[in-house]
Amino acid sequence: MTVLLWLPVLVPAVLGALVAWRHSDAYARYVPLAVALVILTCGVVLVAAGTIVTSSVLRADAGASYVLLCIGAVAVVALWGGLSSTSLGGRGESLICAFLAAMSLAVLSDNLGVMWVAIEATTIATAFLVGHAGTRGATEAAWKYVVLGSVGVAIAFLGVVLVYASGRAGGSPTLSWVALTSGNLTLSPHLARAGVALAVLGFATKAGLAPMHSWLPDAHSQAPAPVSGLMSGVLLSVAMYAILRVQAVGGAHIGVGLVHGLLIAFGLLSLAVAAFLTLTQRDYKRLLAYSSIEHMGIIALGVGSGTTLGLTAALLHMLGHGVVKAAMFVIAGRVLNVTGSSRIADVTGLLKRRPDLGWPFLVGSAALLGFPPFVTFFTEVAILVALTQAGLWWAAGGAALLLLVTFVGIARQVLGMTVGAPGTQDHAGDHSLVDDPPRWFRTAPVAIALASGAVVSFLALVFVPVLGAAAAALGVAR
Amino acid sequence: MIATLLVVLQVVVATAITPLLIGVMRQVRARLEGRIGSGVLQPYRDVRKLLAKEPLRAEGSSIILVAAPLVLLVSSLLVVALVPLVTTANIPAVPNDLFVVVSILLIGTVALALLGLDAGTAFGGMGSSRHMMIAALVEPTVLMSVYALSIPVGSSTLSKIVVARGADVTRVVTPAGLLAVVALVVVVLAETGRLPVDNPSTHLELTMIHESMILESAGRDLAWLEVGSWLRLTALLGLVVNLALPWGLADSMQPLALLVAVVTLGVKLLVAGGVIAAAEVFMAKVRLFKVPELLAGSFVLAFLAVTASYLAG
Amino acid sequence: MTHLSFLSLATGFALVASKAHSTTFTQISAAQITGPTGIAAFLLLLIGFATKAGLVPLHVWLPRAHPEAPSHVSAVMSAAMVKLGVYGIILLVGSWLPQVARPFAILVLALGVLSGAYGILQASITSDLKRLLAYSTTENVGLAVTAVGVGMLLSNAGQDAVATIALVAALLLVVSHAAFKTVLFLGAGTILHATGERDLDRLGGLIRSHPVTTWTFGIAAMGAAALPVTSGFAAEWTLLQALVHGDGRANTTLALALPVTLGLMALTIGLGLLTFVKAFGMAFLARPRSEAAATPAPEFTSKPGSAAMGVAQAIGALSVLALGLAVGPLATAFSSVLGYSGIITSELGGLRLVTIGVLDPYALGLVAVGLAVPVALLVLVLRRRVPRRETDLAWGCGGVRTSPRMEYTATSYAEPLVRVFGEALRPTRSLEVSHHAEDHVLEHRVAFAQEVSDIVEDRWYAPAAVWLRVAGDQARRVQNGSIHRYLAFSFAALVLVLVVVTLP
Amino acid sequence: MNASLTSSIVTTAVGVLLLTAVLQTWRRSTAASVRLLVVQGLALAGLVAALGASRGDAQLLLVAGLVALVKAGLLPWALGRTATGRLVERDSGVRPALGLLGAAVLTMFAYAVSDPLRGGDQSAAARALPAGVALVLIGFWILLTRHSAVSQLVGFVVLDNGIAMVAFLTSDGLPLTVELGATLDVLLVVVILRALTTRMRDTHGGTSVDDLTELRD
Repeated sequence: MTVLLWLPVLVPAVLGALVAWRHSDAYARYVPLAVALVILTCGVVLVAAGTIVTSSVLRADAGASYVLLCIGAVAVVALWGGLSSTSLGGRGESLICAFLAAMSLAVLSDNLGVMWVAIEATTIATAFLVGHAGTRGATEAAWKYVVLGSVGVAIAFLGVVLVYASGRAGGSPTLSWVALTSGNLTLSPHLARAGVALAVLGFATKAGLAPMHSWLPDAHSQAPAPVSGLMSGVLLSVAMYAILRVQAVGGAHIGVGLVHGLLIAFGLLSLAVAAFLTLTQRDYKRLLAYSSIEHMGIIALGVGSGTTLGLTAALLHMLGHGVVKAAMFVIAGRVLNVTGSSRIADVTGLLKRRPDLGWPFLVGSAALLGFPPFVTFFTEVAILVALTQAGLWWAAGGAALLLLVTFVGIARQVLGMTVGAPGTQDHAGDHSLVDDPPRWFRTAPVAIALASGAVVSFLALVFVPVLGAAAAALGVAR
Repeated sequence: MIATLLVVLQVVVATAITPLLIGVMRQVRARLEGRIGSGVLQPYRDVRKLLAKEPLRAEGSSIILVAAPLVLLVSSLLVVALVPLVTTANIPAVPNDLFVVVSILLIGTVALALLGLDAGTAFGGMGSSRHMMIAALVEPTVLMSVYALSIPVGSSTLSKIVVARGADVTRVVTPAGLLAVVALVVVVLAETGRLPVDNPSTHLELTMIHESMILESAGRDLAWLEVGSWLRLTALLGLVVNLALPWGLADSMQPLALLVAVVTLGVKLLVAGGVIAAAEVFMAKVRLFKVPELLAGSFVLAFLAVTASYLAG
Repeated sequence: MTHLSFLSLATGFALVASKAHSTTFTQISAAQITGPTGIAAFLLLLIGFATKAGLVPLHVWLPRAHPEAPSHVSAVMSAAMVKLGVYGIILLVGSWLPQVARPFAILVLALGVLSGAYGILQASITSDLKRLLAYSTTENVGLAVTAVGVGMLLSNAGQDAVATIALVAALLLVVSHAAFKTVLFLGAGTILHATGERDLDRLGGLIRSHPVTTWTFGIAAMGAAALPVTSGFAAEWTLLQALVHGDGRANTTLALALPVTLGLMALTIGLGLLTFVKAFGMAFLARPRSEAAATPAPEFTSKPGSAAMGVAQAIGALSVLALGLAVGPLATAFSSVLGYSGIITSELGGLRLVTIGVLDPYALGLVAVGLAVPVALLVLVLRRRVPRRETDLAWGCGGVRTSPRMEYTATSYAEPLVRVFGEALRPTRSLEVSHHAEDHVLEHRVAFAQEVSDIVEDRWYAPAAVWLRVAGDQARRVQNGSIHRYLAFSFAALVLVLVVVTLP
Repeated sequence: MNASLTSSIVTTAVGVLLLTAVLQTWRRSTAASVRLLVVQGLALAGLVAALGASRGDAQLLLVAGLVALVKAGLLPWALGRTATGRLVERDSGVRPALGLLGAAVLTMFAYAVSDPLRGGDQSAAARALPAGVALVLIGFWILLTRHSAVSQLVGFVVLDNGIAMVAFLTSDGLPLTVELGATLDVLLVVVILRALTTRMRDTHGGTSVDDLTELRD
């Protein structure tokens, strides 16, 4: 079993290095997808096994396995869908591999420090991916992304340092997550308090929670489509996972009130930012980015509710949102290829003009907006219920109101793009690569993603024990 | 069985007396206006003439042209059968529930309105539109009057109401009862197209309501329409007079009682018709858009009748 | 709007579920939630269900969604989805939160009555067939909710028997609406398909080319207009009986609410009649008002779907009639579900409200047939004696037929209503008169335009939309592209967190 | 090494660190900023070395060498290539007086919030903790107020130095693997930002981050 821990980290690292070395290789395009499949397989096996696997600094409990599965699923969708639309020219593929390796490491490591290093490494890996286009916009986005991201993560590092320091009082400083949550340690409460709060603040930057979200719309809109999908579905989720780990440390020593308070505040603020900035949004990739902020806000609220229901729903939401959002970014990338513009006003009548893009875009938006039967619907309801159960009815009410505004914003824009008469002619036809894969191959990932977004809702029997175990592993009883 | 026979008798009597009622009303009006008039029997002659004439079918019109007059006639006959005119008895399975009566009247109204639209002429449409508007606006008053009348009896069945009123004179003269009857009178005028809502004897299309819908009908179609409309007048006027003076109705097959019932009905109807005709001489048709005010007024009367019987009762 | 509904339902359920510690309906009923939580949950759930049901002022999505959706989707939406809202309201007031709902009976009643009157008023003046049907849905749902509200009020006053009759009326209304509205939407779809028009001002004369659609639509329209002996009539009759037999002497609220309800409901019924006369007459009768309507696609083509459409319409129309005829057993079933034995099936299969009255469609039909027989005989005799003659136009005010533009249109049909209800509808009118250059008395051209929009939408929703847009514009300042501003956000968060951490 | 010597070295190093940080907010020229960074890196290395010597911890001494190499060598070198190689840039930020005032306020704030964090620990290292926090805040402050790309980088490095200082003062540094990884990450971030600065010059014709306002709502 231990090999399953190392595979998701080493395979991408090695393959990525190979691709970087021989970047003219024609098969380089398919390497990231292969890597994603490896990660997904490992995640599925680990989840199915349901046991805690440990090897050196790596450790997979139910929570880590589940998040690994999420990463794998999202990555498969994003990279498969991205195969046809964009070429990243060798270096990009190796960077994606590096990114995935770092993500897997962050999830599987048992050490807050290693986790931090891995998350910071993703900033480095994705920096060039964001700036891939080399345009003014891409450079600007990359700069903002790196500065804001690494400053935020640096704050998280300060938090990690303080958590470590707090252990000195008990004589045995450690960053091992298992040790920190075991309850056998005595931590200096003041330092632990500051450390946990700062770590949450820092990782929240990476998770795209307001008010530290500012890098997100720029980065998501400028990055190539599959990379946007990866960032939205994987990076944000892993950052949220880091917050969950920190939360558990806090819960073991200083109580979870502080962390949950922060998460509720961040969550509501994120919802507000997303709500009001989608209203007058003019760029559909940014629209999707704000929708990511919204969904991270929802997840934060779910975690912040502090109930098992909220945590479980948040975890499920993570998967549902990630998969659907990856598919949406893939479609958005194709729309961009077809129309040559990412302005909402330039895209009209997609349903008539390009039904193969219009329908999935519409359906995916419905999933993002939380329509039944998509899993997002059930998780959003569950999170609202969880908030009320926790006595945070005002947060539930506020969230519901802000969700409504978001709905107005997104639905208006999406309907404007899809329904209605087509306006101008296509920009210059389809810019897809010459050796286009067959049609089914291009549509399959999107279809699978959207379908699974709907089907997951009805696989409750399968998912309940998995989620329950994951929540139990990550959560803290209040 | 007896009830059924009584109802059949009532239909026959009412149908027979209806042209006379119209004739009397026209004659009274003619005399008061200084004309000689064509005699009280002229409506019978009119009907006979129309039945003998060749009906026309305008190009572009549909089955409605033929069907609507018949629907109107049958619905009017049904109303005559249900309303207590000669007898307070009714067929057990078909009580003369006022809501049912009103809805059957509405069938006739709808038939007329569709007829007006059928040929696709401007005047037909105009008449139909006005007709339906008035019907829609009358509806609240109608149901409210029914409501007001049914409260003291605890039933919306007409014969029960009439019997109860006949048994206890004080009920007739209660303020609520009076208000309701007055409201009902306005309703009847509006429903049957009398002044001041509509002028049945106008010859100017622009002021027509009822007449403009039947412009395209001829021969027996027109005869059915005329008789159907007249029967409505008989039924509604008969209802009002029987509510105002709830005496003399028969509830068995006794010949004497029947005779009395028929005679009293005839007298009541003809007198009421005469009074209306006389009043019409001194009345002008109100503007179409003043009609809602009139109806609103009668609605308020009915409403007051209801609340009065609740709050004062 | 769907989302508003979803969110308020979700929050409402969240409140209820957190109080009842369960999400099953029976547990919720058993929990007997009261207090502020109960009230909040009740109001949220009411808003949610009212939106689903399309009640005023939460109806605005209906007239927008229906014209856009394909007709069969509209049919399902109107027949099923909207019904979920009504069903929800019934469950809400009847089972989940009855104690909380009690003081809000007037609110429910007002929602219903206003929806009925406003819905049908809008339906009566529009010339868009599908919009008309959509508003008519609001009306019908409004009537059903009216019945629920009346039931609540009466049961508050302890008049449970009559209250149950009102509830049965609500169920009958819901069922009958599902039947006739399906047919109407399918008919509208056929018309749209045949002519490409759903504007009644440009239709006409379809009775000749589309007989099946005409008759099925006609029967369904009768149901919608609540004429006997359709199911719609039976339902409204039951509700009227409940209203009339509720004892207003019980309290002042009842004494005022019952007559007002009856009055507005009567207006609703009357306008409903006008609406469907207009819809039927304008679409199927008279002569075509446009090229498209003059040359419609044939009703039945060789395409496989077209016959199925006809069959579906026919089945729907039959079910409208069947529901009207079978109203007795139906109502009996509903009432036994509600545990009330005061409604039974009468001898011939009609509906009998014990001690109140009886409505027997069969007997009524028999009497009508009995009366029709002599008339029919007379007609047969006369037909042989005096045959009918075809003519261009019998009267036609001089007999001149110029163009179809001379015909009355749906808009002109509703014009008197727009005037009468000008206060409530607030039409916008513009009159342009341009005079001759030589003589100012001579008019060269007169242009008149009138538009009626939904005032609820204009007065409530439009300002909200404007406000949201302004808020959105203001919010864009947050993301103005300056990295310094972004860093400042993070910095502020850091400082705040540090302060929070230090506080004991 | 006796305790008082350690204490005085630590105090001196902390003083130097704080002073250089404050000076950073004052000086405008990129070259000067980079020189100050070198000093700061050396001070940090000295601090670590002193701590290592006092504890007799060889690993910590090794780390001190690493710190000296990276923070006083590689990072300033990477940053300075622009400054000395191509052109000397002067940053137009907020006025120096305001910058200094801000730094002063932040230092006071750092002392205020760090006091409870010490939890009664009276050692020299613990008493120096607020200076670390102050360094973090001042680094952030530089990021906030400077408009040239390289200046922002300087701010980031100052912030990172602050964190490192806190790490060493509170817990003698993190485990070596984490420390190595973290150092490598920071180095890479700076390298990437440097590369981006070069690209920015190509695309935007300058390195002022004020030009980066095209992506907005």
